[in-house]
Amino acid sequence: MRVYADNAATTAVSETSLAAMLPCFREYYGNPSSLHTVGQEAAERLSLARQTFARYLHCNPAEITFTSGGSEADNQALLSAAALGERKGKKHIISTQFEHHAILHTLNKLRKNGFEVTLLDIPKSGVITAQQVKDAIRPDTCLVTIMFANNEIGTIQPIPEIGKICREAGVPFHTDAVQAAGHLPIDVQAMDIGMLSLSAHKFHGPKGVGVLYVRKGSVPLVNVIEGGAQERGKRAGTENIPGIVGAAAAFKEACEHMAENAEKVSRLRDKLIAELTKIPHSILNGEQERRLPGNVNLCFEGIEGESLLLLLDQQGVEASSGSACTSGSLDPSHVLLALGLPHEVAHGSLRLSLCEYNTEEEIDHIIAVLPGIISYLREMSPVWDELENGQREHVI
Amino acid sequence: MRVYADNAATTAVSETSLAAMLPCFREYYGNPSSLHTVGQEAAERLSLARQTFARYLHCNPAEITFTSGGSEADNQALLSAAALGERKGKKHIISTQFEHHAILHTLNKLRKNGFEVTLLDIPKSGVITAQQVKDAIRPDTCLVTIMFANNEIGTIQPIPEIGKICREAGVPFHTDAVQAAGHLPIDVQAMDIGMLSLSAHKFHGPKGVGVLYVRKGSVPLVNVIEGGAQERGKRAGTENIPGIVGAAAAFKEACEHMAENAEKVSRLRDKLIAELTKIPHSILNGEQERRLPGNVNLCFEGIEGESLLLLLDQQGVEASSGSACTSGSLDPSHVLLALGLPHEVAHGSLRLSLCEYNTEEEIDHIIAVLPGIISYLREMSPVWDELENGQREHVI
Amino acid sequence: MLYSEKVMDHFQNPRNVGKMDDADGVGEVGNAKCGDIMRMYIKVDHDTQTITDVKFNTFGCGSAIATSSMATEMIKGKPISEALSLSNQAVVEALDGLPAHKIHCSVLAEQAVKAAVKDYYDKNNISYGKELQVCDHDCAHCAGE
Amino acid sequence: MLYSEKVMDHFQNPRNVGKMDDADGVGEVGNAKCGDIMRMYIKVDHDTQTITDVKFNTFGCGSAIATSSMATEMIKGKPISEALSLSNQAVVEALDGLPAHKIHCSVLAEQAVKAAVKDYYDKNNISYGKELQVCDHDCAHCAGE
Ligand SMILES: Cc1ncc(COP(=O)(O)O)c(C=O)c1O
Ligand SMILES: Cc1ncc(COP(=O)(O)O)c(C=O)c1O
Repeated sequence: MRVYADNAATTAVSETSLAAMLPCFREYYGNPSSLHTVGQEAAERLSLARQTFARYLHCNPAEITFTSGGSEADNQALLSAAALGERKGKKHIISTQFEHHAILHTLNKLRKNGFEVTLLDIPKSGVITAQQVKDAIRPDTCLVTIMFANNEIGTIQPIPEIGKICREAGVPFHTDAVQAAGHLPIDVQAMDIGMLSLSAHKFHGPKGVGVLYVRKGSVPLVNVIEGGAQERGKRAGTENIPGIVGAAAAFKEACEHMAENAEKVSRLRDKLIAELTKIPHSILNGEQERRLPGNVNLCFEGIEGESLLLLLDQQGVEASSGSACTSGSLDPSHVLLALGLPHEVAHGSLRLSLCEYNTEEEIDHIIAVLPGIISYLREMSPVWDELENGQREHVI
Repeated sequence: MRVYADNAATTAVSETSLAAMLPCFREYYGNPSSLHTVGQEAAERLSLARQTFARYLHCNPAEITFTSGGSEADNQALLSAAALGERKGKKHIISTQFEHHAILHTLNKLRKNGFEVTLLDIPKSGVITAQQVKDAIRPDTCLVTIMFANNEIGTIQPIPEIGKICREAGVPFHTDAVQAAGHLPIDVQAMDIGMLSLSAHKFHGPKGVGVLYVRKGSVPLVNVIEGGAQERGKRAGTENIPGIVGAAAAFKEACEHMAENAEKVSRLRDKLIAELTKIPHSILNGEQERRLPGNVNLCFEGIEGESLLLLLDQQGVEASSGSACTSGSLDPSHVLLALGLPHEVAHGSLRLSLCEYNTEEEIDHIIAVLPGIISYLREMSPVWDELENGQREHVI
Repeated sequence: MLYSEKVMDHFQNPRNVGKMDDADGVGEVGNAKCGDIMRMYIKVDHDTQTITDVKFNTFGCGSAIATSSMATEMIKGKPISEALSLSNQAVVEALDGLPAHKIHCSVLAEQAVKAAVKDYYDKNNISYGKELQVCDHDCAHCAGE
Repeated sequence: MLYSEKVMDHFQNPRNVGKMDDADGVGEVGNAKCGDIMRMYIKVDHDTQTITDVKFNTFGCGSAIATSSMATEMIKGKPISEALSLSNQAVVEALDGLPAHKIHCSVLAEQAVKAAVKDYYDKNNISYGKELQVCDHDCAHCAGE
């Protein structure tokens, strides 16, 4: 049995999304900037896709910009808000310790350009409070950027409350909703969200398509990519029509089945959490309540994440670790460290991220194989030996 | 009959390319950063795609960076060379009047950051000389960026000669090969090309995939998009695996059939040129010899391009104009103006761009319908009236 | 589609296209540099001050031709006073809208009508106010809707 | 695949894994903060100065486990002098390569062997040179291949 439990990394494209894309490759393949029929057919599809995103985000189609993914959308949102801030002499930005690197690295870039960045601490729950944001706002704050839900531990942030505070303070508010979009209800108006990023491949759409929503009349976009006049001149490059069309179809599908999917997936999630936390010296990272329906993130003391993943894969379970093992970094996850976990525990993390394609049998399979693997690795681990001998103290 | 003659704007995805993409949507859909099987299968495909581009460009796979398209590749190439130049105190860039806006607008951005830009004049032939580049190089020149072939008039620039001059002068040389790649032989080593951009949708690959080649040890890339460690940390964002795989398949196909395609397409092109230039007061823009196999670009005095395109479309011919009509600009093509055409003539341009899918019958159809449309529009045109009356002088 | 069906209809089947040798007034606006020139011919019934016939010649894009065509339809058979009150918005509405960057074409059509009337007034020594000072063939002005 | 078949084999079927209660020398290198700890146990024939048995315990990634396993195989039954000349490159080669950012694991394996020998020398009052000064559990040092 093979179980794909890495849906936070990326998802399989849905049949609906693929079916929407297919005619765009060889039939409606035109360039939407072209005047002729095949070009205008593409333009029409582009416009319909924009309307779809606008409908389900509760905004205006003209407020939607298509990008090449969540990272580009995040970059453009931050650079645009910073440019506006700079013009107004405001160079302070508020974010959190556990944002995605698309945010954190862009903030580093801005720091080099003289911006001051406040990264809010993460409580053990994995959920920051609106009060933390309120306390951090200063007269020179030009942007608050807080992720909607965390990609590693799945905790959901109090976005409407933060939105309200930012609105009252007159500070632009961006949220990286890459993990939330298609999984949690989003209403940019009701939630006072001024800018929002999402990425299609996280909800069964294609890779390489993102959306940046920016409330009209708020932050003028600056180009990340200069060139042609696509996307009202704000994002150059021939539009990826098949991708954009597939993204819209996937978003529509995800939004329309959101409630039932969430119910099914969170039931599977809760079963996993209940069974896996029975393993001694294991812990669920972040609270269980305000959590993405599909996210399970655990640490197991005495073992290291990568070897766990490789053995799980051998048993047919495809999961990921909090640590950036494969990216060439030796550091454990900045998210788990921000939660206050010690390095050695943060190294032993496991993220299982589910979607509506997962079945009860698959969950049972994970529950069946995981404890044995943990025991095997602990058996081999000098750290576990020390923990058991009392030479080292248990932390969890 | 419908004739698609706008292949310089974008192309239909080839069957080969689509077939290569299909299994990546729902079967090999993993994130190449993931350790597990489905992730590593994606990583494998990514690596094979990189090898394909390296093989046909004659470089090393590690010198290939995948981007979201030609525009992003152009932006990143220029910003990277400029950053290196800045560190060395060199802030002069050489380019041409008739580059794509992805280049020209990025150069404008650099101008605002204190760079000085020399835009070489375009001779009537549409082909600059290597001597022009040589004469423009200064001790503080940090980049020469000259397009391989022009997107509007299809003229091919003396890239190996320019490459040699740049190598001898020790100046990084970038070429925007978006129109050339897959259509003309490219050997970055033999041609002394230090950086090169291409875009898959111009050779029957998917939209939204570009490649930036940079010679190892020359210009260190700066990120246009910050975030994860994809593409050796130089281009963040989950890789668009289906797109990249489809791009590689299309590039392989195009390179392997290059000679036969070029022969077929240039024969069709030459027939079009021969027949259409029989229309009185018409002119071929740019010389016929050093020209992309598929490019025909004509001006017809006394008429305006957009109405010509609309009427052609009605007759089943999908073409484009030099002018940026649909992009919201009222200005005629900067390329045709750079060639020295007066504004009113530049407004009357028509670009027919062919590919190997076009047939002799299609060409005959164009030849059959075009003259009638020109006459009809001239009949209606006060400018033509003045030309005929002698109140205005013929320029072509 | 970029253009409404109405625009496409007037572009593909322009009404009143052609020259008029015995016109009472001829107006030309726009310039070739901008990419749009409209020339409008009117025939006027001197007693009733009514435009009895109208023709146009246009060098320009699809919407330039369509707005010319629509404008001629809207003033044909109408008193000059009514023709002079034709606004570019009215032309745009009659065409079921135009893309934002094509609105200037409708301005040109409005001005072409005014220029033709002005020419008729000039030829017949009829005085008029400065509202008839139309496009001076200055590109920035024409395009600056 | 990220790892060669050899690495996967040694990861999935590690040789000489386990503890050794009557070891003549025990070495531990790396630290949990870095994410890799190797502990190596050796049994030595005092007369021939030969490593007659070896065991390891490792906390770490796939390549940490595989390099530990491979290193034990490479020194088992060998004279100490030969074990001391085991280089991390030799371990990498024996495994048909490692990804660039995993090379540090092979360094750790080389150091674990040295640490075990040092421990044996210390316990038996055998003197040695400074080439046996191994990893001082300093993260930057461990990773700084
Ligand atoms: C010469 C040239 N450069 C750059 C581009 C931009 O490529 P893309 O639209 O894939 O970003 C194009 C085509 O649009 C082009 O023709
Ligand atoms: C929270 C978050 N932000 C941004 C991104 C980046 O999205 P993409 O990989 O589509 O650029 C991701 C996923 O990789 C994410 O999880």
